[in-house]
Amino acid sequence: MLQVELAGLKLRNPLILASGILGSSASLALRVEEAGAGAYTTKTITRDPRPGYLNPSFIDLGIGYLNAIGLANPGIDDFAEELDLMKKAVRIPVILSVGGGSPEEYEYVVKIGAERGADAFELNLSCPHVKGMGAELGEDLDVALEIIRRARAASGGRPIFLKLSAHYNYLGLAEEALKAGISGFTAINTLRGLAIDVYARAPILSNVYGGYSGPPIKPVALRVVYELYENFGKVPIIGVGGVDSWVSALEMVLAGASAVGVGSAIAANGFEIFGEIIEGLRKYLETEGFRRITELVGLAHERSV
Amino acid sequence: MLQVELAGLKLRNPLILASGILGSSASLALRVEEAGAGAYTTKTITRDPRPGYLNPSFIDLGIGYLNAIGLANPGIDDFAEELDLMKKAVRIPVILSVGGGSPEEYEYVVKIGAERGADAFELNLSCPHVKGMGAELGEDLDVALEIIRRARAASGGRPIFLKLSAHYNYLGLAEEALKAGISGFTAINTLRGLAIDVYARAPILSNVYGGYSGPPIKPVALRVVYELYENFGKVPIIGVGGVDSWVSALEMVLAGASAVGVGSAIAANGFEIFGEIIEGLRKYLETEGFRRITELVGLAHERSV
Amino acid sequence: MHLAARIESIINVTSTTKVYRLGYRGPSPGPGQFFMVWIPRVGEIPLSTADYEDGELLLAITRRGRVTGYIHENLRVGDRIYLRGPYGKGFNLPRGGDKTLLVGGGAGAAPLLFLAETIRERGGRCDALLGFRSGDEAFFLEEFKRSCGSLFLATDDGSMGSRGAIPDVLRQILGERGYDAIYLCGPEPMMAEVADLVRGTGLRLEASLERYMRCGVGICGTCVLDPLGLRVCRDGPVFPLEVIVRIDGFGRWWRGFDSRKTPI
Amino acid sequence: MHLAARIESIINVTSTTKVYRLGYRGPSPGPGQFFMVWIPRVGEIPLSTADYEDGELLLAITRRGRVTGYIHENLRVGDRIYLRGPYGKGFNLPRGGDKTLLVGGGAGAAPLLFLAETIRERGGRCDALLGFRSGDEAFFLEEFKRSCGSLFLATDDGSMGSRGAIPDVLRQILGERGYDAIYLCGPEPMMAEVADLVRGTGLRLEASLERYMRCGVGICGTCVLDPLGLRVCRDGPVFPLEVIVRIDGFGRWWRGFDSRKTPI
Ligand SMILES: Cc1cc2nc3c(=O)[nH]c(=O)nc-3n(C[C@H](O)[C@H](O)[C@H](O)COP(=O)(O)OP(=O)(O)OC[C@H]3O[C@@H](n4cnc5c(N)ncnc54)[C@H](O)[C@@H]3O)c2cc1C
Ligand SMILES: Cc1cc2nc3c(=O)[nH]c(=O)nc-3n(C[C@H](O)[C@H](O)[C@H](O)COP(=O)(O)OP(=O)(O)OC[C@H]3O[C@@H](n4cnc5c(N)ncnc54)[C@H](O)[C@@H]3O)c2cc1C
Ligand SMILES: Cc1cc2nc3c(=O)[nH]c(=O)nc-3n(C[C@H](O)[C@H](O)[C@H](O)COP(=O)(O)O)c2cc1C
Ligand SMILES: Cc1cc2nc3c(=O)[nH]c(=O)nc-3n(C[C@H](O)[C@H](O)[C@H](O)COP(=O)(O)O)c2cc1C
Ligand code: FES
Ligand code: FES
Repeated sequence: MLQVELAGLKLRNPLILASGILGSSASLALRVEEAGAGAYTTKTITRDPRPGYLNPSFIDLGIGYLNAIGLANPGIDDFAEELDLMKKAVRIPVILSVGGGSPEEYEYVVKIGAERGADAFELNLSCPHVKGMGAELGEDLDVALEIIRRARAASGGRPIFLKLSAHYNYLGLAEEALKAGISGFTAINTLRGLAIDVYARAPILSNVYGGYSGPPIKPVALRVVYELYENFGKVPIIGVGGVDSWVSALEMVLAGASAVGVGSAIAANGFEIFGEIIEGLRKYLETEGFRRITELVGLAHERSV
Repeated sequence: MLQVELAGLKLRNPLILASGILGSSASLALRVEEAGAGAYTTKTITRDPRPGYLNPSFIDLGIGYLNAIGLANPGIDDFAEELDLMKKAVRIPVILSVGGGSPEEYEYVVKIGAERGADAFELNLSCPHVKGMGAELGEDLDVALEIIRRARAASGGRPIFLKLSAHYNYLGLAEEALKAGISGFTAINTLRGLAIDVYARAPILSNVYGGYSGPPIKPVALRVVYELYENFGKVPIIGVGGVDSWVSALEMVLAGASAVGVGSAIAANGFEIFGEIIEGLRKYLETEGFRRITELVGLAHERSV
Repeated sequence: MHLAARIESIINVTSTTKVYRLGYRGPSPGPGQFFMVWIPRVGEIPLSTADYEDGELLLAITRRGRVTGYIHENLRVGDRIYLRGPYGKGFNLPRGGDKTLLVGGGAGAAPLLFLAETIRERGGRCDALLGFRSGDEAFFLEEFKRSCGSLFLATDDGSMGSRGAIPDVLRQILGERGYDAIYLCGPEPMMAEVADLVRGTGLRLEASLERYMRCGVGICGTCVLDPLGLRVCRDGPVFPLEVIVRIDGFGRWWRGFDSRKTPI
Repeated sequence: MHLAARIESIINVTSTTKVYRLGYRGPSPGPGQFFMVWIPRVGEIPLSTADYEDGELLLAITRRGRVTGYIHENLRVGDRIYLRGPYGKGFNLPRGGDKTLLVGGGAGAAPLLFLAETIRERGGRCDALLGFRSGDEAFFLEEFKRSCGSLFLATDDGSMGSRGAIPDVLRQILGERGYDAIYLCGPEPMMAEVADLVRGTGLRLEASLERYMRCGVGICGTCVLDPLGLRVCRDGPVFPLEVIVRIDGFGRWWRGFDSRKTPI
């Protein structure tokens, strides 16, 4: 009923743990699998270790969250071992999120990831708060395409998703990326945001700017997913951004997402969120008379009355 | 204590009614003045009348709002009379928001507006949901600059604010716009968003896409205001987006806004929002030991401990 | 967001009006409040609450154009209608002891029915005067009879009740019976006449107005009443006599969707 | 967002630890819960609730490095400290009748004081064993004396109480007194030794752990305990013996801010 196929990956259900959320260790991967997720994305891994930014690197805004973790990660050489453990620990697909400052770095991480059995890759060209990485690379079409080409060559034929930002010309990038052989899109990463404390009279994050996530970014995420589907039809999309219930997961699917990322909702709802969404989707399919979730993908695009 | 000067405009306090909110008639202008606002922005007026989009053109999302009013307005020739009435009805500055599909249209509206005594102009180069208008023009630097030049020539020397979108390269546009003689910036317009109903399995707005407003867009608005201030220092900024309390108004000021736009908050808080913010700002200034609100503009940029 | 409400029954009360009973689980409306009613891929229009009790919402929909036409022709029992609301400031209930008359013209009967039911439930009493073009356009007569003391009826062609327009009949009734309060809803020219009639008599009057609406929550300005700066969607749709008589062009013109003045 | 809390008093309890009393108006913490404490333009660190009552929050801050050093040197009475929280799962209070011992090493005394106060307020009783490097690093002794039955003291150099490390003294006490429950907080190698000691005795033990933290709400993964997938910030910081003994590298290494294993 809820199974989906995503560029060749078989998922027991469309829910994918979003990158950067509990994506650092095999023990967490197992817990996420047990909670019901259909796939697991690692935090974004770069070639070299990164300590990330100083605290405060995370804010609960009341509505939504702002983070500037700064792509903290142990580097792929160290993480390779964790990847081994992850592959041993869980049966759901493990998607390696890949970051870096140059095409060579992306290539290196994908290569090691492929050797260690990552089931798919997600190229993070969309982190909004790290200079010289993420969204800045996505803005430079030539660099972005070079990253995709090199990643493809190093991927051992496994699917590669391009994680897009709502900030740049994502439709232009998406079109070229498809020609360069990308398997699908993940949309969206966090929005670039800022928070100030009126008594401290200062920005809160040590990095000043951070990535905005949670329910408030959902209308923007839905817009991007809808546009991608409108433009590229059957290319698989992982819809991410503010999903915190079966209703919002379904909105993503109706907008055109074949799978749905769950991220910050875990802060408010705990691991239970996976089970709740699955349960809700099941009930909806039954009462509304659908047999498979796949029947709903992109259904909101039908215009006739 | 709360007086501000904004590119020559004298405001009794920094609160400005945002464009498109109750901006259609002199009777509303009066009510907004009575509620306490420091200035009034009209809805965006184009050369020709526009009926706007069909309903649904507005959604209350629970957190924030989505609208696709579609720049509905009577056209400047008809509106000129209303502008006369507005100028007679209120003593606070009336800012004419100007839209259009070409530099000529902008020029025409500004010209008539200047004749009818508009105190300032706001060029809407940022509406996210009207094809061939708004944000689309802001993306084309040549067109945008042509609009600014023509508007300046037609403005009778009155201040002109450029209303920016968070969607395109606003820093690049801002820099060129300053060279072209713009007096200040208004940031931000709504974010492009989408909402879907899971039972209707359809987008809700008749126009599919709409502009996202209200508290959820505040972190993005603060970011843009902060960046503008960081880059252009003392150029006046009207900070708009999600202001719904004295705290959020103050966040805008600390980020660099000399004045603060209030829009959708009126839906949840009523006209009382102006008085509440003013009262809150006053108390804050007193208890924190400031004499003037202007001392706080951009204060969050100071980095030393 | 909208709330999906199932149509539980549809009654063709006249050739132009149908009454829809919906299963509705949102916040309870009061008499005079309205909903923005969305038909996916068709449109959204304001409709008054014709009655409400325990999750059952009644809408009386008169065919006027695109959306109402679509509803009449295509929606069936079991289909969903999408609502946001209830919005606006409704009727102030009559004070205890007030002699009360409800005056409704055509589709204007709808919000008054809910008012009549509410008055009766609170142990009050009211009479009603309803006007229609002709007898076969009349509806809700049984319902009003159940809730009201006397029911007066007027039709333009005299095919039912008295022949004549509402103001004619009203002039007569007002003379005979000493009312304290009048509640009014219907075509605006009729309401303007009634307001004129009542003005200066000391009678309390509240009327429910109609305007083009978009947001429904008081921020777009579409529904503004000049020169008062009042918004029909939020400050109304129900306003007292003192307000109504000060509205520019009352009974003659509205602002259209582009804010230009258009004759009613 | 953070809540601004004013410093009402500062007491230098030892050369390395100061106790800050704050006026705090957020949600009440329970014993064992912690706050993320932000010093604008400096940094943010996790700190335990050393005590709480009626809007008065106590923090005991031991100087370790950049942020704690800044706090010690620059913050004065009247300054603001910014808090988010309380976060985490704190101590389960002892069951009525339990003979209870609190075991704290160094800065680990802080969360146990709040626990001791809470136990007393609920009409319970507990003893405490505190260990410090030397007598002049000891703090909260009076407070513990007030809240506890017996207070045992151990210093590495014997300058106050018994000479020796906590586990040595504990071994002795456990033999003499029949405790049912132990609450533990302090340097992790010490806690590892105590856990070893208690293992298999049937005693209930809960310990409060420390890890690098970023989000504090359980989504970034920084504070994970392998191989259990437990997050110190959300599933802890207090965990029972059964969990502690299964933690990889307990008392030996943590994950650093880049998730790599670093020796404690
Ligand atoms: C507060 C209020 C309560 C109402 N209650 C009722 C009721 O209980 N029963 C009833 O039958 N009618 C009621 N009406 C009138 C009803 O809203 C219109 O008859 C209906 O909108 C006409 O839509 P249409 O598409 O059928 O007509 P058309 O003439 O084809 O209208 C074209 C479009 O204009 C818009 N439109 C037309 N009139 C209005 C309006 N007043 N406000 C907003 N949009 C409009 C719609 O988007 C519509 O699709 C009420 C109106 C208001 C303002
Ligand atoms: C749940 C919990 C409760 C604690 N309670 C107390 C208490 O009550 N009293 C007390 O004195 N200490 C307590 N600590 C330890 C305290 O957080 C550290 O001593 C402090 O973070 C050191 O910061 P620093 O900048 O002074 O040290 P440095 O060694 O200079 O640290 C450098 C940076 O690393 C970070 N950092 C260091 N340790 C940690 C950490 N554990 N978590 C997150 N970031 C860290 C900070 O961003 C810091 O600025 C507690 C720790 C945890 C996890
Ligand atoms: C704490 C945190 C860390 C994140 N780290 C990453 C990351 O390393 N790589 C990445 O591609 N996205 C990262 N993201 C973005 C999420 O994957 C996701 O795109 C975004 O949060 C929107 O989804 P949500 O609203 O469900 O959280 C992070 C988000 C959060 C909240
Ligand atoms: C119903 C509605 C209509 C709007 N119309 C306009 C408009 O005509 N011109 C314009 O520049 N901005 C328009 N805006 C954008 C607002 O001026 C403002 O930039 C935006 O709503 C963010 O502020 P807020 O969060 O305070 O509403 C409109 C916003 C809303 C909600
Ligand atoms: S409909 Fe928008 S203000 Fe009334
Ligand atoms: S600090 Fe982020 S999960 Fe614990």
